[in-house]
Amino acid sequence: MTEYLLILVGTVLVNNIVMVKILGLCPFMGVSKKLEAAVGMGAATTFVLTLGSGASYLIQHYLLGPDLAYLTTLSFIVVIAGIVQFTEMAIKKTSPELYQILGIYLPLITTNCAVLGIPLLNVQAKHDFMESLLFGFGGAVGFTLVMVLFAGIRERLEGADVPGVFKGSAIAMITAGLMSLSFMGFSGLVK
Amino acid sequence: MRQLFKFHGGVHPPTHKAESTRTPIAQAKMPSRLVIPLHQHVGNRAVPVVQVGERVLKGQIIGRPDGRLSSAVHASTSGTVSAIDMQLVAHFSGLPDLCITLIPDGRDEWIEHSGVDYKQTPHTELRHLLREAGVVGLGGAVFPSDLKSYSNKHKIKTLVLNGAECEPYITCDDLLMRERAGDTLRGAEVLRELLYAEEVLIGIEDNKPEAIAAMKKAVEQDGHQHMEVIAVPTLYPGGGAKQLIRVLTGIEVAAGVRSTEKGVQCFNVATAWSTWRAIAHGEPLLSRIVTVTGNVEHAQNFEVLLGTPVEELVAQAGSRPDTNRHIMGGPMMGVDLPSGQVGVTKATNCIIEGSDKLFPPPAPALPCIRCTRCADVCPADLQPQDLYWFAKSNNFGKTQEFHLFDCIECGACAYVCPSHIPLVQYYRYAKSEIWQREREAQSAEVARERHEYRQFRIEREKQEKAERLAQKEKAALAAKPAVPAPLPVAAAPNADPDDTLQMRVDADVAKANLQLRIDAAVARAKEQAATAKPRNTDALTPAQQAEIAEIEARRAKLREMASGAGADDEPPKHN
Amino acid sequence: MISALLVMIGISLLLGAVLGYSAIRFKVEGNPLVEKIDAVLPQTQCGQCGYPGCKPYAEAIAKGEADINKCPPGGEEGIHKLADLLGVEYKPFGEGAAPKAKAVAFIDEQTCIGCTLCLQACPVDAIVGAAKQMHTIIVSECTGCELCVAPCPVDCISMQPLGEDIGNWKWRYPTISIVPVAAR
Amino acid sequence: MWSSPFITLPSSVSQIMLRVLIALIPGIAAYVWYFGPAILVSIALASVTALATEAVMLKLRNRPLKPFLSDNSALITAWLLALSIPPLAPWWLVVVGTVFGIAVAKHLYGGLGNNIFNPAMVGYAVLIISFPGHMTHWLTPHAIGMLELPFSDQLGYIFGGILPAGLTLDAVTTATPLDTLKTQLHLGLSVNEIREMPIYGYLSGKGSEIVALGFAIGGLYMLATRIITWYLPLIYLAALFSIAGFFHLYDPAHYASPLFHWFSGAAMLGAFFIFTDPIGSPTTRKGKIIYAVGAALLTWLIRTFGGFPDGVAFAALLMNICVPLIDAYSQPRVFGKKGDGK
Repeated sequence: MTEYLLILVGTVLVNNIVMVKILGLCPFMGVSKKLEAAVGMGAATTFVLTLGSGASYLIQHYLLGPDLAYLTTLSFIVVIAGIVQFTEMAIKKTSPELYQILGIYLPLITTNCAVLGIPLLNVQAKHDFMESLLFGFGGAVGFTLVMVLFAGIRERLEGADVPGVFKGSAIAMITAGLMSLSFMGFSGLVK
Repeated sequence: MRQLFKFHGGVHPPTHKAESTRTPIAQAKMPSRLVIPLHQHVGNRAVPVVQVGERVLKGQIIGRPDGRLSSAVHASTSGTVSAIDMQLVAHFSGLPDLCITLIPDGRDEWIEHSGVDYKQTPHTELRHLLREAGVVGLGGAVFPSDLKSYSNKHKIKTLVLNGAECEPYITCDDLLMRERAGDTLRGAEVLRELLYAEEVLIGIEDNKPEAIAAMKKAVEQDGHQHMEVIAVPTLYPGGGAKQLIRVLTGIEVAAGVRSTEKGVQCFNVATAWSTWRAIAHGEPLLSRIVTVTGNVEHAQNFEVLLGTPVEELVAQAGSRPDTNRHIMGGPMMGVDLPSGQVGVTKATNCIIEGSDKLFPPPAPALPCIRCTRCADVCPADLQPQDLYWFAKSNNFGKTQEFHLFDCIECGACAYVCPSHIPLVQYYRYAKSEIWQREREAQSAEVARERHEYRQFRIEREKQEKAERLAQKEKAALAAKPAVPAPLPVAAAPNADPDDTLQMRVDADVAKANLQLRIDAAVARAKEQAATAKPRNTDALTPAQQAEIAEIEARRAKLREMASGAGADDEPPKHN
Repeated sequence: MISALLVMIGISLLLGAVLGYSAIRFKVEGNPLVEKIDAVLPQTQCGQCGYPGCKPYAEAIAKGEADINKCPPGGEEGIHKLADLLGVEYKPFGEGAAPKAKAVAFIDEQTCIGCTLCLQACPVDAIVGAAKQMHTIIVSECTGCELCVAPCPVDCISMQPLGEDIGNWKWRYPTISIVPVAAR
Repeated sequence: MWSSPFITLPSSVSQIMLRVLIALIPGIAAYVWYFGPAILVSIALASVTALATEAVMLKLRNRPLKPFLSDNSALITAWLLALSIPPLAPWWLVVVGTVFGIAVAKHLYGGLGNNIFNPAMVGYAVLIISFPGHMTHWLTPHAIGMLELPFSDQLGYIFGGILPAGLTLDAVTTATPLDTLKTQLHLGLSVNEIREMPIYGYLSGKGSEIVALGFAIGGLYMLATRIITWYLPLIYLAALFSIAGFFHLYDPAHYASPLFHWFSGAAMLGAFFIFTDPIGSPTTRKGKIIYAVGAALLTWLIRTFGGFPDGVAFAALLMNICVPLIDAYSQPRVFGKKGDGK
């Protein structure tokens, strides 16, 4: 039980996928202008990542095994693409606004390196099924957490007297950097 | 001892009330002219019903209420109407509005008037009298009192009589209560009757002991059963209607909610007095008590005819030479008047003469440091620093999310701001921008409807025309085999192919005629225009000509597209 | 080698089946976006965007055929709103397409000959009049689209900027702040 | 035309900031008393750097110099940063930290009032991550009677990097009480055994506990003059006390006492001067409570389990990140409206 908790805390805070591993930056920068969009993107990514980690574990262990290890990346990409497609259709049906807000970033979850990175890290760390699921879920929660916090900051920054050349993406990048700096405070918390 | 409630925040600015309470209310001198705005109340501007040059009597209606939410305007004295035109008025914008200028004849001759016994008069009649007398809320909101004295099915428990007068400098209600407590309470009794209220709570801030004593004495003397005079703690803006209701009853009336829905109604003491004058004596609202204070030799309260130019009024209090502004109202919510020529209105409770010494110009504003002193004093429990943040960056949607429209613009936040940010001005700016957007959205909606209806109409006309044509042709086809038939009736006149042809020819002729007529008219107009004045397309700058050419091109393209679309649509059908 | 192929084919078939099913299950009818775009447009029906009216322009935007910066009457704010709605970048107005101050048409009654051509041009029926009778603009309904100006054979229609009065006056942006803040 | 209100209270930003600076003086005085005047050198160095950076940035951003240089906010950043880093450090360490804090964390966001992160804490975090070696050599308090570097030699080290012959830095400096506790716990000692070491006093480190007391006194002065409100610092301290107390009761050998946490490191400085920075803390009362509790939890977590000796700076930065969201979701009830203000 403690182990699972540590995995969760570790992936959400200490080894945060965006702030510490610096993965998944493109939706992090792209869909964080509005709070609702960030929450939506976080939820969609959480769904895809959790499902993706589980599915990729099954594929890795029951389909590929050690013989077909060279197919890992390829098959993971295919599976993730499938899940993203499914998510996209579901969101389009259930929430056209969210679909519109997420725009191009929704299909781009496929190429979100965090989404491919976590199943691959799972393989590397030799996680069992439950651990893989938790690792995927925790990573996604960490992603959502910093997305939402970042979106909150960016909404506030809209009113700030930021010097002209730093307006928009530039100050967002600096903020992301300083956030990453702050997250280093967690280092050493979980091995 | 009655339990009093608290509202959040509030400030204690220096009151400066003692200056103007030393002497009793004085009658202001008859001015040389009266500038009476037709818009002295909430709602529609009154419609002038007199002519320039007409002689009017004191109390005669010169502006009729326009619509339900409006009020009457009267001649404050007898004299001659010298102008009905745009004059500067007491408004934040400093823009002119329609006013009637009256030259007094000095005779102060009343129109025939008489009061009624309110106990014997039906309520609708009483409310009508109030409306005709132009009685509006004199606390500053100037909402027509006839509308406020109607409970509209809501059970009113409490009538709050507002004598709090929380703004610094202003003492007109204080003096009114000291000197005219009896009539004020009688007026309150009328209003209580109209609302069927169970009790009247008279809230007076505890920095006015004389007024409290006078009102208490009057309640006792006249034996008012349901009335209670209550001293409330001095705390700005404790005299705001919502705040006073909260303090006296514990009820909170949110923005956009009528207090009657919560069983409370609130009137200013001066309104109650005017109500009594209007009902019992038939005297319309012609004058009011105005505190003249600030940078003057002897601050005092005056009974002033509505329309009296501010300059003539302040001269009577000895306005000092270094005065550089007239502020109408208090220092927290008042209006900086655009000119001394502005006439006193029903909303003018106070004129403060300002100088740089008395009101130093604001220090330059620094950025907000989110110290939340503003939030600590906000009587509406808002977060002024957030409202400012979003108003500053034109993020109006967010300002509304943070309840911008619950702001009562009391100015407490700007008063305490260590960065000296003109917070209230930001809120007013944001509010008026939002209102404008709403107006625009509404007119866009109307335009859309009109456009869609027009398209529907054109489509329908087209279809009808096509149907008519089709019918004619069908009838013509049917008529041909029917020719041998002996029945001439069957051959309807317009079923004849020749007839149809004839019609077409007719149409062509008509068209040609129209064209001829147009041409002739064009020639005529051109001639006329040439003699009368230059055409608007003459003497154009190249830029304007380019613009016209561009519009022409756009039109041509539109026509083309429209005809293209029309061709696609043949035969007409809705998809 | 064979097993690798089989595995990939298997995965593909499974995913294909799931996606095929959900494509039917989550089918979306129509495009609700057009209404939303149309709601943002100012409904002047002026055609400055190159489309015959606001609705056609909205349809073109929804289809991705038109840019969002083609509507001068909507102003900068209109573009920002469209950009927000569609999740695309803000785009400034092109050369010479800057918005003008709001104005309404005005018919010089001395010159009008009552030809009804402007009545036909007005997209919102904001001109009243009949043949050979003088026409006049209903100011409150006029959208300022200028479409009536050109058809007039006697050039008696001019655009008059709307003045400021107490009714439509707006509070100004506070200016005494020492930190100039550019409106977004 | 000028619009109402026409009167304002005579308070000003620079006056508020000045009072904060005054409130720092008791702590600084205690610092000088126990550790010598080197801290004054770093404070002076940081102040000059801060004002210069501020001036350059204002010039670059085309903003007026006078009102912003006289608002005293840059000085607060400078003083807080100087107090967080060891006095016996090369001069450029202070300069780099201050420049980074003021230029990046403050002015790139639009200067006073617009920053998201506390500039002093950003400067500190950059330094401790980039130059961890220099950040661990703290002066020993006079009271221990260990070998001490004379002030002139300290100056020589700060500005020239030269130590007297035969001395190493390690010989004349020590780790902080918090750092020592953590290292020794790892080595298997119990809290009580560690507390027997000479650097510890009644509650925490010798000398440093009095400095913390000085900051607390300054904090009370700010409470009395209403520069800060009571609930943020007091709830922070109470939460830190509760968390530390709970674990201390659970296992006193491994978890230090709550009073030790209070008077160690930057807890007092943080409670009254860092977390209360109005720009980086929530504006609502509820938000301030959430913020204070979160900050206390993070402080304790990082101190107890994390890789850095003290957790206050990182707790401040991490809570800074959360502020916009906390604000958005802790809006108070609006007059006359129900619950969530709808």
